[in-house]
Amino acid sequence: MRGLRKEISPNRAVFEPGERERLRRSLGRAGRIAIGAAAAIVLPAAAWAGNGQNALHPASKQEHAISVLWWVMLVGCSIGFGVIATLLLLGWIRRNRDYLPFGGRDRAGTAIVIGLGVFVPIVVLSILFVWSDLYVLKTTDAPAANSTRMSVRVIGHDWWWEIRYPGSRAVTANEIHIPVRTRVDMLGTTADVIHSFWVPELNRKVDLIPGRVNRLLLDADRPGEYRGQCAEFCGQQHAHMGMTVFADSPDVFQRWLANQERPARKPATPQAREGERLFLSLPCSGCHMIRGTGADGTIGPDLTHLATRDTLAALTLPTKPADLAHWIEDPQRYKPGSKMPGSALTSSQRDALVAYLGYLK
Amino acid sequence: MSALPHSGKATTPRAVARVERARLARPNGWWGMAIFVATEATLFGTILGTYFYLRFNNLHWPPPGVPEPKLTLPLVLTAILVSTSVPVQLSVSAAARGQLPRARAALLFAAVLQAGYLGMQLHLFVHDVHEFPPSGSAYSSIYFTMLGAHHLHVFVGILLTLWILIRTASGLTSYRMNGLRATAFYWHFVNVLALCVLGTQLSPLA
Amino acid sequence: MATTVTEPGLRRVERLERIWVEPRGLLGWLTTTDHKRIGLLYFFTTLAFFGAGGIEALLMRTQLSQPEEKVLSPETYNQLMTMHGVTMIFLFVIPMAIGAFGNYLVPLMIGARDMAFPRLNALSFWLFLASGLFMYASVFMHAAPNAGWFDYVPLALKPYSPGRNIDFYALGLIFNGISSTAAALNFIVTIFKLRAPGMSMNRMPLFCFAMLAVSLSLIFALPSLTIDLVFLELQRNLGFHFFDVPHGGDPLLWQHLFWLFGHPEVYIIILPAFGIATSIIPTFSKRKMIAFPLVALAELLVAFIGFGVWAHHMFATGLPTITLVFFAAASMMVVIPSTIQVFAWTVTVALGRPEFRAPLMFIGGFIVFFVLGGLSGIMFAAIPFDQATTDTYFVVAHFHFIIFGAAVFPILGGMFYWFPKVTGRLYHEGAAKFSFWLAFVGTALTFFPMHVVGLLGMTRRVYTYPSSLGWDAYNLSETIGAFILTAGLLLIFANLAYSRFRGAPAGPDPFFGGTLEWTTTSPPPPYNFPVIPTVKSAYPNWDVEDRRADAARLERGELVFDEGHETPASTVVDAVPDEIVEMPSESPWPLAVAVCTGLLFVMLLTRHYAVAGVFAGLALLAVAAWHAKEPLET
Amino acid sequence: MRTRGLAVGPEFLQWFGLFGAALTWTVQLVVGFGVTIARCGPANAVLGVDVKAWEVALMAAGIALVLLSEGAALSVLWETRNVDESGPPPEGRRRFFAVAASIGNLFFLVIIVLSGTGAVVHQPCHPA
Repeated sequence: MRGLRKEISPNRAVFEPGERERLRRSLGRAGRIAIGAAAAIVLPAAAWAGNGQNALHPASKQEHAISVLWWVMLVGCSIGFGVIATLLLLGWIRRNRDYLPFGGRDRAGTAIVIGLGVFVPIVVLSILFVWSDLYVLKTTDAPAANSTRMSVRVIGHDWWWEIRYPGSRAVTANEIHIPVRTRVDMLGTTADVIHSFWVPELNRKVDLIPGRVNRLLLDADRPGEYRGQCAEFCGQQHAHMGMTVFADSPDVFQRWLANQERPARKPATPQAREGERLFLSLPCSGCHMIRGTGADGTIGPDLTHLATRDTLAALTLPTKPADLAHWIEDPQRYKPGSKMPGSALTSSQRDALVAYLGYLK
Repeated sequence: MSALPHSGKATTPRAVARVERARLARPNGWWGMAIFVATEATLFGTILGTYFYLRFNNLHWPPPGVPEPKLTLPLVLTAILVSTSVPVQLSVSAAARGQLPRARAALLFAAVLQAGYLGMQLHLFVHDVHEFPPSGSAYSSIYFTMLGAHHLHVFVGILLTLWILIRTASGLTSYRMNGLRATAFYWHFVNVLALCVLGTQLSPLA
Repeated sequence: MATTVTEPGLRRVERLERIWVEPRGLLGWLTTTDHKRIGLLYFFTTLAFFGAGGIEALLMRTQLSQPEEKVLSPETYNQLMTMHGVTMIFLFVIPMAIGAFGNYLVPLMIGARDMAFPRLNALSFWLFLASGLFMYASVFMHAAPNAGWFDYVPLALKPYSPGRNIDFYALGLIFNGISSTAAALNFIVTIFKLRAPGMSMNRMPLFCFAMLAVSLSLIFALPSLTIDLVFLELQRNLGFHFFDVPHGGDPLLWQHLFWLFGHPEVYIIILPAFGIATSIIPTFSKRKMIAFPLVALAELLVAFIGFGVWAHHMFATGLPTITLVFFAAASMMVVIPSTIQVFAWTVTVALGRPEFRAPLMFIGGFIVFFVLGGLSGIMFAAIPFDQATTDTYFVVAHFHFIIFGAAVFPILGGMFYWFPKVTGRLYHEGAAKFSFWLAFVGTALTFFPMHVVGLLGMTRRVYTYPSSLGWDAYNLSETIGAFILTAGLLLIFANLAYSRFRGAPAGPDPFFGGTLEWTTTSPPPPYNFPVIPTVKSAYPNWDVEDRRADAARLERGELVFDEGHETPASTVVDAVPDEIVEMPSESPWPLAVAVCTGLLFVMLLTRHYAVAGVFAGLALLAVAAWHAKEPLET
Repeated sequence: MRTRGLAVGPEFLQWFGLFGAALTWTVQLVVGFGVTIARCGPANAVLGVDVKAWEVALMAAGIALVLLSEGAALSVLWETRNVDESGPPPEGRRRFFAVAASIGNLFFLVIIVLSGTGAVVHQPCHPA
C-alpha cells in the first residue's frame, strides 16, 4: 500500500526523454492498423460483386450515392479505430516501464480527451450530418409526387409480392419489369403485415406499412436482373420472400407489358385443355386468378402469365415443369406455412395441370 | 456522530417531531416515492402523448357518432379532488409537529372527499362505456385507457391513505411519518395528474 | 484495514456480527434482505438464463451454418430467435449487470451497510425470477414468442398471431418491468442517500455514476414499453384499437413507443459495462481515471441523449424527412459521450503503469469491440446508409459487437476482478488469460463477417438462405466462431468454479483497488464495514491515512453504529451525515408478493380476469403484512 | 435538496449550468417532433400547422437558453478556478459539475442547431 501510495502521488517528474520518439514510432503503427482494418472489411466485400443483391455494387445514381457514403465513412472509421488502437498499444508497450509520462499528471491526458474526444468528433460528425442527412438524403428520398413518367404498385403479401402497373391491366408477382434509365416511382403498401421492399443494387429500402403508401425511386442505369428480398420480419416464411427486378430496354419492356395485359392463352393440346378444366374444378381457382377464364381468386398470385416468370413462390423454385409439379403436389415441403395447400392428384392430372400452366405465356 | 437523529428510535409523536426538526435532507421514503412518481409521470406522459398522436392521425376527433366530452361535471369533480391537496398537506405538517389527532382528522377528511370523487367518476365511466364502448374506435380506446389509469391511481391513493390511518391509530413513529410524507407526495402528484388528464380529455372542445 | 483490531474494537465487531446475522440454510436465502446474498441470487439466476440464450444462439447458428439447412423448422427458428433476444436483454445482461454486480457492489462502493430498501430489493429479485420462469414456460409449451424481440404490429396482433405466444411476451415483459423499476428505484435512493460521510457527488465512484445513469434510464424508459404492451394486450384480448388503421389506429404507434424505450434500453445494457471498465482500468493502470468529471458526465449524458434518438430505428418507415433529422442529429451527437470515455480509458491505460491481468485484458477486448460497434453505429446516423443496411446482418453485427462484445466482456472481466472480493480466493490467471483469447477470437469470428454478409444483402431473421448469393462461407465461419466463443465462456466459468474451492486465499485487497469495497474483508461481513468509512477523494482506498483513521475510530466506537440494525443516511448532494436509519431485517413477504404477482400474470395469460383480481388483492395484502412489521420491531 | 450553509447564487448557477441545456433540448425535441407529426398527419387539414415557423422559433429559443446555461457553467468554472474537482463540497462539487456542464452543453447546442437546420432545410412532409 505505502509503495502504491507513492506511485500515484501526482506532480512528479517531467516529460521523460525518449518518450517522444516512442510516441512517434507507434503512430506509424497507427497508420498500418488503420489500413489493415480497412482492408479486412473492404477486400471480401469488394471481392463479391456478382450476386445480384450487393449493396456495394450500385446500378443506380441513388445506390451509388449510398455506397460512396459508405466508403467515405469506412475510411473515416478506420482512421478513428487506428488512433484508439494506437493508444491501447501504447499502454501495452509501456506496461513494464516504471515511469509515468507527463509525470503522472492529468493535464495532458485531459487535453487529449477533450481534443480527440470532444472537439474532433463534434466537427467531423456535424460535417457528416450535413453531407448525409441534408445532401445525400435528397437523392435517395422518395421522388417528388408525379415527377416520374411511370410508376409500379407493389403490394406485400405473406409471403410474396403482388405487382401492378397503374394505367394497365397487367398484374404479376415477384418479378418487376422496368425500363432501364427511366425514373420509376415504386408505390408500396401491404395487404397484411409490415414488409420491407429492398433491392440493394438499385436503392435503399422502404417499409410497406398498412394504411400507408411509401414511395421509392427505381432508376436502373444499366440493363440487368437485380435481386431483392423482404427485409422486415413478416412471419414464418420471411426467409422465402424474394423478388427480382428486370431492367430491360424500353422496347423490350413495352413488349413484355403488352403481353402481360392480354388475357390468358387458350390451351391448344387436349392435355392442356384437361389441365384447364382441372384448374377450374379443383380449389386452385378459388385463390388464383387467370384472366380470361373463370378463375378469379385473389388470395394467391395472378397466374395469367405464369410461364413468363422464371420463378415460383417468391423465388423459392424455378418455373420448370418438374419443379412446378413438385410445388403443386406439396408446397408445404418447400415453403412450410405457405397458404397453398398440397393436393392429392394422379400423376396424369398433375401432368395435365403442369402442361396447362406451361401454356400461360 | 452519535449526535445524529435516530429515526428508527423515534416512536412517540414528540420524538418524531424532534427527528423531523433535526433532519437536513428528506427521508429515504420520500425519495422512494419521488422516484416512483417520476416513473408514473412518464407513464402518463406516454398515455397523453399517445392520445395526441392518435388525434393527429385522425381527421375527425372524436369520430362521427361519438359524443364530445362533457364539460361541467368533470370540471367540478376535478376541482374537488385537487382541493384535497390542502388537507393532505395540513395533515403532514401537523404530524411533523407531533400533533397526531389533528393530522389523522385532516387525512380522514381528505379520504372522504377522494372516495366521493372516485365514486362519481366511476359512475361517469360506466355511463360512457355504455354510450361509446372502447372497442368502437381509437378515440374511445385511448379515452377509456387514460381515464381508467387515472381512476386506478386515485384508488391506490385512497388505499395508501387508509393504510396510514390504520397504522397511526396505534401512535406515530418515524417510519409511519415517512409513510405519511410519501402518501401526501403521491396525492399531490395524482392531483396534478388529474388536471393534465382533464385538459387532454376536454381538448376536443378547444 | 481491519488488521490491528484490539479488545474494544473486537467487542464492537462481535456485537455487529450478532445484530446482522441471518438465518442459515434455505430459509435464510428465501427471506434474505442482504444485498450481497441477493446479488448472488441474481448472479446464478441470470447465469442460467445466459445458458438458455446461448443454447438458442448455437441452435440458430447451426441452422444457418450452410444454405437450405434443415436442423430447425421455420416456426422453431422464429421462436428461438425471439427468445434469444428477449432472454439476453431482459433476463441476462440487464439483471446480471444491475441485479448482480450493482446489488453486490454499489452499497460496498458507497460505504453503506445495505440498499436503501432491502425488502424491496428482495422483491425485485423474486419478481425477476418469476417473470423469467413465466416467459420460459412458453418454450416448453412450444408457444414461445415468435414475432422478434421488437414484436412489430400488425404481425403481433390476433389475426396474424392467434396463439398465446405474443401474450407470453407482452405479459412477461410487463412483469419483468415491474422488477426492473423496483430495482432502479432502490439504486437511485441508495446512491442518493446512503453514501459514506464525505462522499459528495464529485467523489462518487464512476461505477456508481453508471448505475445511477442506468437506474434513471430504466425509470424513464420502462413506462413507454409497459404502456405499449398494455395497449397490445388490450387490443389482442379486449378488442381495443390502437394499432389498426380501419379504426383510426396506427401500426407506427407501436414502433414509436417501443423504440422510445428500446433505444435507452441499449444504453441501459452498455452503461454498467462502462462502470465496470472505469473500475478496472484505474486499478490495473495504477492511476486515477483521466478526465474523471467528463467520464461521469458522459455516463449520465449517454443515458440522457439516448432518449432522443428512438426514430433512427424507423428511418425506413417513410416518415417525413423533417421528422427524421431530429433523431439523426441526436444520433450523431450521442456518439460523443462515448468518444470521451473511450479516450479517457485508453489514455488512462497509456499514461498509467498498466498491468495486463485478465480483467484488464477483457477491458481491452471490450474497448476494441465497443469501438468497432460504435463506429458502425455512427454510420446508422447517416439516414441513407441506415435505410440501406437496416434489417440486414450489418445491423446484427453492429449490435452484437455492442451488446455482446462491449456489454458482456466487461461483465466477464468484472467476474474475475471481483471474484476475490466475493469468494476470498484468487482465480487462475493463466487459464483466465487463455479463456480471454478464446472468447476474443470467437467473438470477432462470429460477428465480424456479419458486416460483410449484410452488405452482400443478407437480411436479418431469415431461417435459411439460398446458396446462390455467396453468403455460405461467411455464415459457416460465423458458426465456427460461435462454438469457439462457447468454449471460451465455458473455460471462464470452469475457472471460476474451480477457483471458488481451490483458489489461493486473496486477502481483502489483492489488486490495490481504489474504491471502498476493497477496504473490507473478502468476502465482506453481513454488515459490510465494521466502521463506516469517511471519504476525502474519489479513490478512498488509496488514501492510506484515512483508512488507518477508520481503524482508530473502530477502537473509539465512532461511526460503528453497533446499537442496532443501523446504517447512516446523508444528504443527497454533499453526503453530510444526516440521520441514523434502522434497516429492516429478513422478511418472507417479498417472496409472497412475488408468488401472488406471478399467479396474477398466469391468470391474465389464461384470461381468468376475476381470479386475477383475487391474486392482485392477495398481493396487496402481502404488501400490507410486509409493512406492518416496522424495522425497529425486529 | 437542502444542505448545510450554502449560498443560493452559485448553487443555482451550477445546477442551471448542468441541467438548463439538457432540458432545453428535451423541449425542442418533443415539441419539434410533435409539430412535424401534427403537420404531416391527416388532422393537419383542420389544424393547419406552420412547421417552419415553429422549428425556427424553437431553434432560436433553444440556442439562447443553451448559451445562458453555458454561461452559468463557465461562470461557476471561473469562480472555482483554484478548487480541486475532487475537493471538499460545496466548492469541489461545484467545480466538478461546472467542468462537466461546460463541455456537455456544447453537445446540446450542436444538436439543437443541426436538427433545427435540418427541419428547416427539408421540405415539410416529404417522405424519406
